Amino acid sequence: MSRPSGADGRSVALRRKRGTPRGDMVMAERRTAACSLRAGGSVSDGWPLAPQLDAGHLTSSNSGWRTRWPEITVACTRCGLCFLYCPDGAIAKEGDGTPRVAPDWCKGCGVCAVECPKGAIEMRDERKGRIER
Amino acid sequence: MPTTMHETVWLGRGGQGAFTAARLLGLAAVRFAGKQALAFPSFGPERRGAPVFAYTRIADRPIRDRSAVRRADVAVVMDESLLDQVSTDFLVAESLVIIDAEAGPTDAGSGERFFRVPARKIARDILGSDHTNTVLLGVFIGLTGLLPIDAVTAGIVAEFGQGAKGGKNVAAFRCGWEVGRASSETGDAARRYGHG
Amino acid sequence: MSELHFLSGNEAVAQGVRLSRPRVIAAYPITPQTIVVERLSEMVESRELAAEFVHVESEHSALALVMGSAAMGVRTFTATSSQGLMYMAECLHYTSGGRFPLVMMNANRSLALPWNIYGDQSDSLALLSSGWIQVYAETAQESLDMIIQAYAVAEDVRVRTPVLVNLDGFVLTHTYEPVIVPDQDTVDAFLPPPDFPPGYPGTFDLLRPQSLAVSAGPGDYAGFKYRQHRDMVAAAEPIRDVGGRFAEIFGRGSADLIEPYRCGDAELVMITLGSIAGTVRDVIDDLRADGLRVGLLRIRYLRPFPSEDLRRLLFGPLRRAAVAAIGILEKDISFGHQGGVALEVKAALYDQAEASAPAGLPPVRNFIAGLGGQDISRGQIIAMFDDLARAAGRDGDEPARSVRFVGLEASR
Amino acid sequence: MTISLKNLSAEEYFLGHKACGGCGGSLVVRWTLKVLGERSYVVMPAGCMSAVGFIYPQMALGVNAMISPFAATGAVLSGIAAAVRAKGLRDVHVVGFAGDGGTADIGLQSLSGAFDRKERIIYICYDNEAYMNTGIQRSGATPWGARTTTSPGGFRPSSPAPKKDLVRIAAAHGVPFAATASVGYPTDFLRKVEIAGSIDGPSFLHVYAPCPTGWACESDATIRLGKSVVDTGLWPLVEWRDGAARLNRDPEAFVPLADYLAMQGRFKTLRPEEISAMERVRDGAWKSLRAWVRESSAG
Repeated sequence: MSRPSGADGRSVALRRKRGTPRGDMVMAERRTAACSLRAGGSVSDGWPLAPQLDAGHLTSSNSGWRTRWPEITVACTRCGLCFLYCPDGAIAKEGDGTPRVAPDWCKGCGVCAVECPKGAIEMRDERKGRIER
Repeated sequence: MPTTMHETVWLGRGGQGAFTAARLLGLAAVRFAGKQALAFPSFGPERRGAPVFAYTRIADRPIRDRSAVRRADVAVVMDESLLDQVSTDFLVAESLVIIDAEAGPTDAGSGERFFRVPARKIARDILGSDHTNTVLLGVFIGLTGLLPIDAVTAGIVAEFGQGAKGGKNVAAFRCGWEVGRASSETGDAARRYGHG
Repeated sequence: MSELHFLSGNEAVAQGVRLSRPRVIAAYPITPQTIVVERLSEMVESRELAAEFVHVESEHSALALVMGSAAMGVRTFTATSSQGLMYMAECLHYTSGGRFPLVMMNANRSLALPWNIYGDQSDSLALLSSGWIQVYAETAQESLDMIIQAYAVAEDVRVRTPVLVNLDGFVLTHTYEPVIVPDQDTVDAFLPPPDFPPGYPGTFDLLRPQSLAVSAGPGDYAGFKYRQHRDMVAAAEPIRDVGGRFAEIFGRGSADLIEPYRCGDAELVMITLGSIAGTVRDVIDDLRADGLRVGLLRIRYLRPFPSEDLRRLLFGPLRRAAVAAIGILEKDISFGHQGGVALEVKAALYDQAEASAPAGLPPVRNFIAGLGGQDISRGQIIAMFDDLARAAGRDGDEPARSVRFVGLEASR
Repeated sequence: MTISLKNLSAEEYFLGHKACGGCGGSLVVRWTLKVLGERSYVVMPAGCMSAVGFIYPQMALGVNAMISPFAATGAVLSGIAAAVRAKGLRDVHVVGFAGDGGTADIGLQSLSGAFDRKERIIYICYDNEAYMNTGIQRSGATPWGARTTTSPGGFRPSSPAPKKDLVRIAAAHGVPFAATASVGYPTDFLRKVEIAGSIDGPSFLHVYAPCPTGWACESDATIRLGKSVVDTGLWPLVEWRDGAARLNRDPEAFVPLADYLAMQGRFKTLRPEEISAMERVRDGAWKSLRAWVRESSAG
């Protein structure tokens, strides 16, 4: 695991079951991975040899911040503006340009919906229950 | 030469080269005469024209004492007007005082322990400037024999280089040395500071 | 070939830096440190030293800048003094917490106000808890030698802690004395290369990008700080290794964090640090000639503080006489309490008292002297030993007054 | 190659950060790194972006990055640049992201030093017009009339005045490239980052970066505000390159301020006559700006 790269390689957090709390095991694993590349010291105490970690080392998702979820409708023309404007980098373009929202990183700010020139993104209230995706 | 510590006070004004002379003496002692030395200026900001003290300690064994110099075996006064203006507590009965003579006698002191030399005139003739430090260093060594002349000459070359500047300063030093040496052969200074 | 030169403490530091081949130097001028950076800039301009010399706009920037360079994995140097060290204070904690192996020279100087440019140890003592290793040189030779050793210590992967090399302002920085300047090849063999190896902790990596100097919440923060403390305590061993190896190769110096002088059978022991130790040695020799059993412990490292060494030297089984009184001579005061060094020493002695109770401890006197560049004379040091002798003979009725401002009658 | 929306990198170098929803500053970082790429060394002083980007063990930056002391962004960048020179590294970018407080106030000294030494660095100020990380206190870039927690009635010095002009401060140092930008005009922004990346020397970008939390606006208003601030003339898009200033947008007329101000709770204490005064100040600033453009390009 190193830095994130697009929608697919986006950290263990994406691969974890949604709703699983950030576990100690995951943190310990991450720490060990980060330590192992630094030469010449013990990592048995769990802290790296300096206050540092691999870039893009992600352990917790931001999904809990969200009360709204951007639903991309059939009106989408794949213009890519939502990908551009997302402050969280949570919208990826698939091969054909279709935008896909990463549930772990979307905070539900709504910028994409406001900026979509076709009005093709609808912000759905998530508070009454998670929308299955 | 005394077996214990030998302490010299150099008194001048900022820009006259008092500390250079103090350092040259120490450098010659350490690098070319096999002795130990410390050289230090009066501490503080350097200001052109302001009174400057500089000190050289020389001994045969490592010098560890860094406290202030309290008595001078030799005092070299590069600007006599300073004698009236600054504290000269370091001058004791045994101190040899070497003074640039240009200003003529003053009330500051007289007698055999005061040695006057026309250092500025010599400096102008040889160096073309008012920098009397190498001349006075020569007088000092000539009078006291504290260090071999070759050691100090080598020190001057190490400081000023092999070129014209070094050559002129060696000449100025030698001229001062001859003045001092000639006097020491007849004067009282040789008995107390002789090269024995 | 090594060469004998006649150098000031500042010049000796510059020579030590040149021989250590830092890749980046950044410094801001302040009396009495300036000559160090003047000499280094000359060396860089004449290509004697292949380093980037960066003219910075403040001390804060100087230390922040070399931290950035260290993050790139190269050896660096900076130097400061007094107010400059205070202005850097934030960055001192920052760099030690980031475990950057920096080396900085500090010309010990008083702190304003009153404004004063002369030497005392108030500056570095005020930052004793900044996470830097602190070493105090006695001579110009030791200054040069300590710069080289400081890199070896700081960059040891077990240590990774910055080192502050302290020289007494003027008395050491501006005094010329004999200094042996080692040859480059020997220093090259002694120090690791100035470019840190790939993967060195706390450095960037283009193939495996790193986040450095990160933030951490309460639990993780405490963990990092625990580790920092533990590694600093453990740094005493690498320091001894480096000192011992240096002594072996260069034929001088010491592996000890505290250097004793005629102390093994001394009844009156003066503890001090920095260049005043030289004058104390002279006084001890004189007093010994008069039959007085006096001795010196020169603290070389204030951090990590060598508590166990101190207790061993004062009370250990190899001593040939019991210590009857202890003096601590220092050039600083922690206002409202005592000298900073006395606080350190006494903390170490308390542990001794706990271990050796109920035997108790000898009386301890704290001599505050040399503030703002005030000369400390041999006569004053003799008087301090007189004080210790009186303290040793005290029958217990006289109330102890442990802090004395030397030369200030009002405090008597 | 000109960077555009079409060829903007799909790589995310600022992902999983803990910035507020709709944060303009995070968009500035995200876009910049997409242009500059993975061979970048990033410095962020204490401030929002470092606070949200490096919370151990969650590291949201995908490139080499470190937090600098608050006042020392310019110095730490310089230290990296010096090591880049010492090591002879090529094709790398040394880029700093600092807020308005970290730039216009506490960091100005070290930024000035870096400019003066002509360090090869890119310095990006994401301007959210107050100390947001500490809870919305007034900074040297807080606009007239804005409410902050240290100017609860609205920041009103004796008379309305334009903000500290960071681009002209940079230009006065003789930097090769300095420009303003806004998250509302991404094409302009991306182009300027690309230029900055090609400059052999210091370049400076002053970027308008809305803060929904601090400005009391909707979290989805970020881009709209970024357009509106330019269209009202409050945030001119200007660039200084090789000694000449140029306006990237030079509108004949401005959209009235009222719409822009009404979107944000921070301006709600402004009275109509104060808004008129702000418009006069804006017009004066434009006059001065156009004169600067004219004079610098005439030389």
